[in-house]
Amino acid sequence: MSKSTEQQFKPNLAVDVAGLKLKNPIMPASGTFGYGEEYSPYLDLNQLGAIVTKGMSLNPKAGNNTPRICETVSGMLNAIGLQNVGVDAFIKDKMAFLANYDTPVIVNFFGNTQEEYGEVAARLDDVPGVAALEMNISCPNVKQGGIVFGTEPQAAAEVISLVRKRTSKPLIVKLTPNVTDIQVMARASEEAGADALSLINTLTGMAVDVKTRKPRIANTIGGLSGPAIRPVAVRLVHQVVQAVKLPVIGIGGITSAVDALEFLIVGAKAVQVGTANFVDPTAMATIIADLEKFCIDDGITDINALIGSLEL
Amino acid sequence: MSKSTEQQFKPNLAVDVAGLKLKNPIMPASGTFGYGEEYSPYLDLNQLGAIVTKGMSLNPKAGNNTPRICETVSGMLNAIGLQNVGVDAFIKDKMAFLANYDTPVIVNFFGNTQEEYGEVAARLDDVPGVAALEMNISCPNVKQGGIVFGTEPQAAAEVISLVRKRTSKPLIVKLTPNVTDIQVMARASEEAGADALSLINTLTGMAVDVKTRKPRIANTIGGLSGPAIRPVAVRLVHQVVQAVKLPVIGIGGITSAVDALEFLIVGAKAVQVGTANFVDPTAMATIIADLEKFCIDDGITDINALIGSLEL
Amino acid sequence: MPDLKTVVLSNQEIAPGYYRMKILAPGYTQLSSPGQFVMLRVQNSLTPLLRRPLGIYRVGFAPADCDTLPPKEFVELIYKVVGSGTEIMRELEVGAPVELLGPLGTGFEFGAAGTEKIMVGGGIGLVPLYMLAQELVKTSAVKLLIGGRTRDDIILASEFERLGVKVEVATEDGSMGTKGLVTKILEQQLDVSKQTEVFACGPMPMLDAVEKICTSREVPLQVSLEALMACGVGACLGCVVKGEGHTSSEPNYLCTCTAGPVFDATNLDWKKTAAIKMAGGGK
Amino acid sequence: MPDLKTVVLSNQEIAPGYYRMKILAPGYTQLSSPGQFVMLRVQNSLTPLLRRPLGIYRVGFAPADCDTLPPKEFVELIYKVVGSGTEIMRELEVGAPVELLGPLGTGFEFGAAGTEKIMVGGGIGLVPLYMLAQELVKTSAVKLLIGGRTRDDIILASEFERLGVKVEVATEDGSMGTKGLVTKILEQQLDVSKQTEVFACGPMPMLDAVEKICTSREVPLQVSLEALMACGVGACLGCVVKGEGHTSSEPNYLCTCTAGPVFDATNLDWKKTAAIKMAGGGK
Ligand SMILES: Cc1cc2nc3c(=O)[nH]c(=O)nc-3n(C[C@H](O)[C@H](O)[C@H](O)COP(=O)(O)OP(=O)(O)OC[C@H]3O[C@@H](n4cnc5c(N)ncnc54)[C@H](O)[C@@H]3O)c2cc1C
Ligand SMILES: Cc1cc2nc3c(=O)[nH]c(=O)nc-3n(C[C@H](O)[C@H](O)[C@H](O)COP(=O)(O)OP(=O)(O)OC[C@H]3O[C@@H](n4cnc5c(N)ncnc54)[C@H](O)[C@@H]3O)c2cc1C
Ligand SMILES: Cc1cc2nc3c(=O)[nH]c(=O)nc-3n(C[C@H](O)[C@H](O)[C@H](O)COP(=O)(O)O)c2cc1C
Ligand SMILES: Cc1cc2nc3c(=O)[nH]c(=O)nc-3n(C[C@H](O)[C@H](O)[C@H](O)COP(=O)(O)O)c2cc1C
Ligand code: FES
Ligand code: FES
Repeated sequence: MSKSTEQQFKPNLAVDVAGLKLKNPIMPASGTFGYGEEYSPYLDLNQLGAIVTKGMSLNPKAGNNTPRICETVSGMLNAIGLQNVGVDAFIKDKMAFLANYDTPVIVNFFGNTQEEYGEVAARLDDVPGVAALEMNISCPNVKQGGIVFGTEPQAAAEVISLVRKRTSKPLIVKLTPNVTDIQVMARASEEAGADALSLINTLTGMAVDVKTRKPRIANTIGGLSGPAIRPVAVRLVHQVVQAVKLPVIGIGGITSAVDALEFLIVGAKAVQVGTANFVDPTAMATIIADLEKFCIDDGITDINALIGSLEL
Repeated sequence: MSKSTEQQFKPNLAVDVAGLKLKNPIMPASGTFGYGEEYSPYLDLNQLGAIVTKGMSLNPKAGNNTPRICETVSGMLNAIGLQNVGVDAFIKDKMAFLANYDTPVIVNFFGNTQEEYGEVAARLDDVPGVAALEMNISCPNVKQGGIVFGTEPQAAAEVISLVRKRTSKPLIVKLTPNVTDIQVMARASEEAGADALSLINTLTGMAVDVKTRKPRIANTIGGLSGPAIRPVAVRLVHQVVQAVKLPVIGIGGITSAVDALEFLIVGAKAVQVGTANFVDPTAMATIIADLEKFCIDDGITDINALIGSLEL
Repeated sequence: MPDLKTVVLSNQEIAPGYYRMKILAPGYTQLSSPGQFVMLRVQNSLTPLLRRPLGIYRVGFAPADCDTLPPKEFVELIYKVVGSGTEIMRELEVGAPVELLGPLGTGFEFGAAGTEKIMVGGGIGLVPLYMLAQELVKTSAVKLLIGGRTRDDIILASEFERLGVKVEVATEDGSMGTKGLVTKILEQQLDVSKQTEVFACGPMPMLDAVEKICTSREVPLQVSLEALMACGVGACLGCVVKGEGHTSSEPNYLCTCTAGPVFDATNLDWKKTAAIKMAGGGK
Repeated sequence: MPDLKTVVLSNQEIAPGYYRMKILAPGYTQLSSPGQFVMLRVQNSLTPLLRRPLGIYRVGFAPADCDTLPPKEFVELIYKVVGSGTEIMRELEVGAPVELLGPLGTGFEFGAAGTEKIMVGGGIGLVPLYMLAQELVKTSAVKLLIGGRTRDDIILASEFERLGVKVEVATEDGSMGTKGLVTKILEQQLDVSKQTEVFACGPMPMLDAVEKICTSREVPLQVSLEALMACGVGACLGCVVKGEGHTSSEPNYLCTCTAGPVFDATNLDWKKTAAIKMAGGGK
């Protein structure tokens, strides 16, 4: 193909995730993009494939003590503690702003009990402008002695089934990487009625200040995110894609189009960008532009041809 | 304390791990230091707390296809495939060199079946100069459909009990981080007769070459090591120290004395340095010198006072 | 609050461990107000990963390299080398590429014109007070009380004097100015002053002491706080402090990066704020 | 094989994308033999993490900065910018700190004095052949056949000519020398030569073709290989190639970093070696 013809096509970047039509496969990861508004001075939100909000709970949540974050090698730990305004205030105060954009809004949510999960989902079900729900199952189940829903296939299946009954929106279940066998969790989620899976949430980690002998974050243990975790995330997405038929959204350490492509090639239909937003508020815009460039350079007319193109 | 008196003491760096007396808490991690000889031109092996060898199996093992390694952000993936000369050749050819040093030699080993684990341990049992055994349980159990011994408390307990019967040397069990609940594995190992625990082995990871669409290493999936994984390792060591009474050896992403101190402060009695050896063959010597300096600067006369000094 | 890929214009040591960096920053003279900060990406690399929050010391125009070019609009930072990011900053040469997000945050309210203004600062806590002083001197008498352990910690005093600010110094070892804590001279000042407003920035123990003094005398106080920050724009919720009336059932967390870094002291749950140990950033 | 914390003496572009770097390297003139390599840590940072393997192009002494100082012993590298590490190398200025481990590995055997020597190389594959040529020209007639896609890929030709090496060039597009693959001129040479030994370094497809040609004519061949390396000293077992007679039950893996990078072609399991795709290093 000559240089001139190479430049003549505009590759299709649009993807379909469980019926959601996305302009492109790039969206922010929950908790790293606020309620969208915070980054609107830096980025045209209409450019994004979707907007994913901070995690919502039934009641407002105070979050953890400070310090809540610390930098690690090519990553960061956070223990924000899921601070949020509560689902009702979100619907009242935050959705109005997002209605200004034609980008699908995915609302991330969680609960401390099965019932709370169900109730939040129900309250979001008839909210116009909410395109899909992303269910964070990396939360401790208060009734089950604090065992994380997402680490027990039985507990996960139960809460997902319950939520499934209370929402008609596409339901994305967000998996935690801190398990022995992600394929078991993925299959349990599929059977319980998830429409899509997203992964990974943060790896559990810890850092110590050797001078004060204290943990660097008040909560002692936090979630590790950023480029450091990408190889673990790519591996888990690869394993999940092989275990289930559901569409998968890849997350973990993406900072560039090449990073995003790793996930798409192993089979993710879309990806979320998290920590990289903090480092570069325009990261997602650059990734979208570079994805298009990659397709043009490689003569790929439709990005869907790249998805799952891994050669083993 | 005035500057001059501060300088006058030489802090004690010696630690005791399950009866093993170590000059200091610093030793190499298995598989990153060959059989000791490879790094002897760069480092006085007598300076080290211990020497830990490449993992040994009953028969020589060919290892995986190439490429076997690739660099990742602040880390690397490897799928060497446990290539080794076999335990008999090791005893015959490699121990002679190590006998020149007065540093305790810890032999790392593994098997494909329970019986193989037992047999390797037995053959090492009466070898003079072998101070302790480190049992790598991050290997697939051929008889159990390839499930990794170290991810199943029952499988781990069985193979550890069996090995326990066949060796009188101190038995260090090396745990894999790729589990939902490390405390369960730690307790199972303790009950089955381990004298000490070491962790972490590598996190499972994967990387893709987006141009060729192929995994970067021939084995598709490999082990992630290096500074990127340190927060995960520190967290797991912290959790294990709280779960068992056994001494713990901390491993994962250590490149400096400050990194080593994170593990000691959460309660590791000693640490292993892995990937950092590749980056800087003298890393361990520097870490030992800097640990001493840290103690002097902080007025600590015995490093044991730092171990487990975490303030929560 | 543009996100600029820009360059270093100058970078010099101004006192042992303290550096001054000018960065090309179109728009900053119009956009910046006293007390705001920037998030600086010190190099395009994944270690260190996060941007560093740094107060705006000053904005202005530097002469262009030749007559036919317009002058260069700059932001000036003053930083202390304490860890990996500031180590890298120290090495940056003229022309080095950096990424600059800002101006960010809510700065100082200037208070009533005419009433006496007392600024209290120590170390890099002086940084955000400079632009504040530039404003305050237009309408009011301004004093600056600088505290430090030894004379080496006292920086920027003559810069403030040049603005017409009356500077007093206290050092703990008496090597410069009054011997003792800066709060000692603050109390002396407040004893003789009538209508005063106080503006403080420095280490938490100093702010805590200043708060006690001002509250007991009912003197209005604004403080500029530090917090570990990932985003700087209110998205990560990493940098919060507890606001007035905060309880866990009725949380009132305020983002230091948006509601602050400058707070009216009465808007904070002061006891809990003072208890925060920044545990060093570090790695 | 010292582990040196040392500095860059010079660093220049010699052809589009190709650079030459001199590094202060006490001991190297005595220690290095043709075909060996170094592991270079391009900067003291955790990204990129690993050292980069680079062939030794040349060793020598550079004039000191002043008459009373001894000359500076150096090692010279020639590198092509292909990824993160070489990008950083490109930016290194005189005096930049680097860490240098070497000389490492097993280099070339010089073969029988007097017999004709033919070297075949392309791109940075020429690097290890230079010191080899310096040795070989002492006793034998030496030819160098350089291959490349276009004339831009042909580097270092005049450097070899200055040693007395007879250089022939083949480019795929005919923009320099013979049009076609370098193996074409190798075959022509071997057709007219009697007792010849061949030394080759370059991309795997080229080495594979050279091996077929030499084996069919029973011409001795040494090849210098590349492999992804973590340690460079035989400890990680990351860099292995399959040796002659390798099977999975009787493995014969050879470390490229210690048994190589130069191998007698007959010591390799040639089919399997040629099949290795380096999958790019990259991240
Ligand atoms: C609003 C604001 C304004 C500031 N203004 C200035 C200023 O004008 N001059 C100046 O020298 N310093 C200022 N600081 C402090 C400055 O941010 C830290 O000194 C700097 O981030 C340390 O980075 P480092 O990489 O050198 O240290 P490291 O310890 O290696 O940093 C590790 C991590 O901790 C964070 N961190 C460490 N110390 C602090 C701290 N005191 N405050 C916030 N984050 C920290 C870093 O940003 C980084 O994320 C300000 C902080 C804030 C929040
Ligand atoms: C013994 C030996 C001698 C060499 N001599 C030279 C030389 O003289 N001049 C020269 O330009 N290049 C030489 N190479 C290749 C050189 O090592 C790579 O070009 C370089 O490592 C690329 O690093 P990067 O960070 O720019 O690329 P990246 O792709 O960012 O590197 C990522 C990782 O892959 C590794 N890698 C990438 N390409 C190669 C490769 N071709 N060979 C080995 N590792 C690779 C890197 O070392 C690093 O670990 C030699 C390789 C070997 C094994
Ligand atoms: C500060 C912060 C807050 C987060 N909050 C949430 C959250 O509320 N809900 C959730 O499902 N994930 C949350 N995450 C996880 C991210 O969405 C994402 O899964 C993770 O950070 C990995 O992606 P990254 O490496 O690109 O950051 C948070 C991550 C960070 C860093
Ligand atoms: C190249 C390589 C080979 C390894 N081989 C072994 C091995 O044979 N047995 C074992 O128990 N661990 C092995 N490991 C794991 C290390 O011992 C260590 O647990 C891990 O690398 C984490 O430490 P690090 O981050 O300091 O490298 C290997 C690691 C690397 C990088
Ligand atoms: S720094 Fe992210 S919310 Fe303030
Ligand atoms: S590079 Fe480590 S063994 Fe060769």
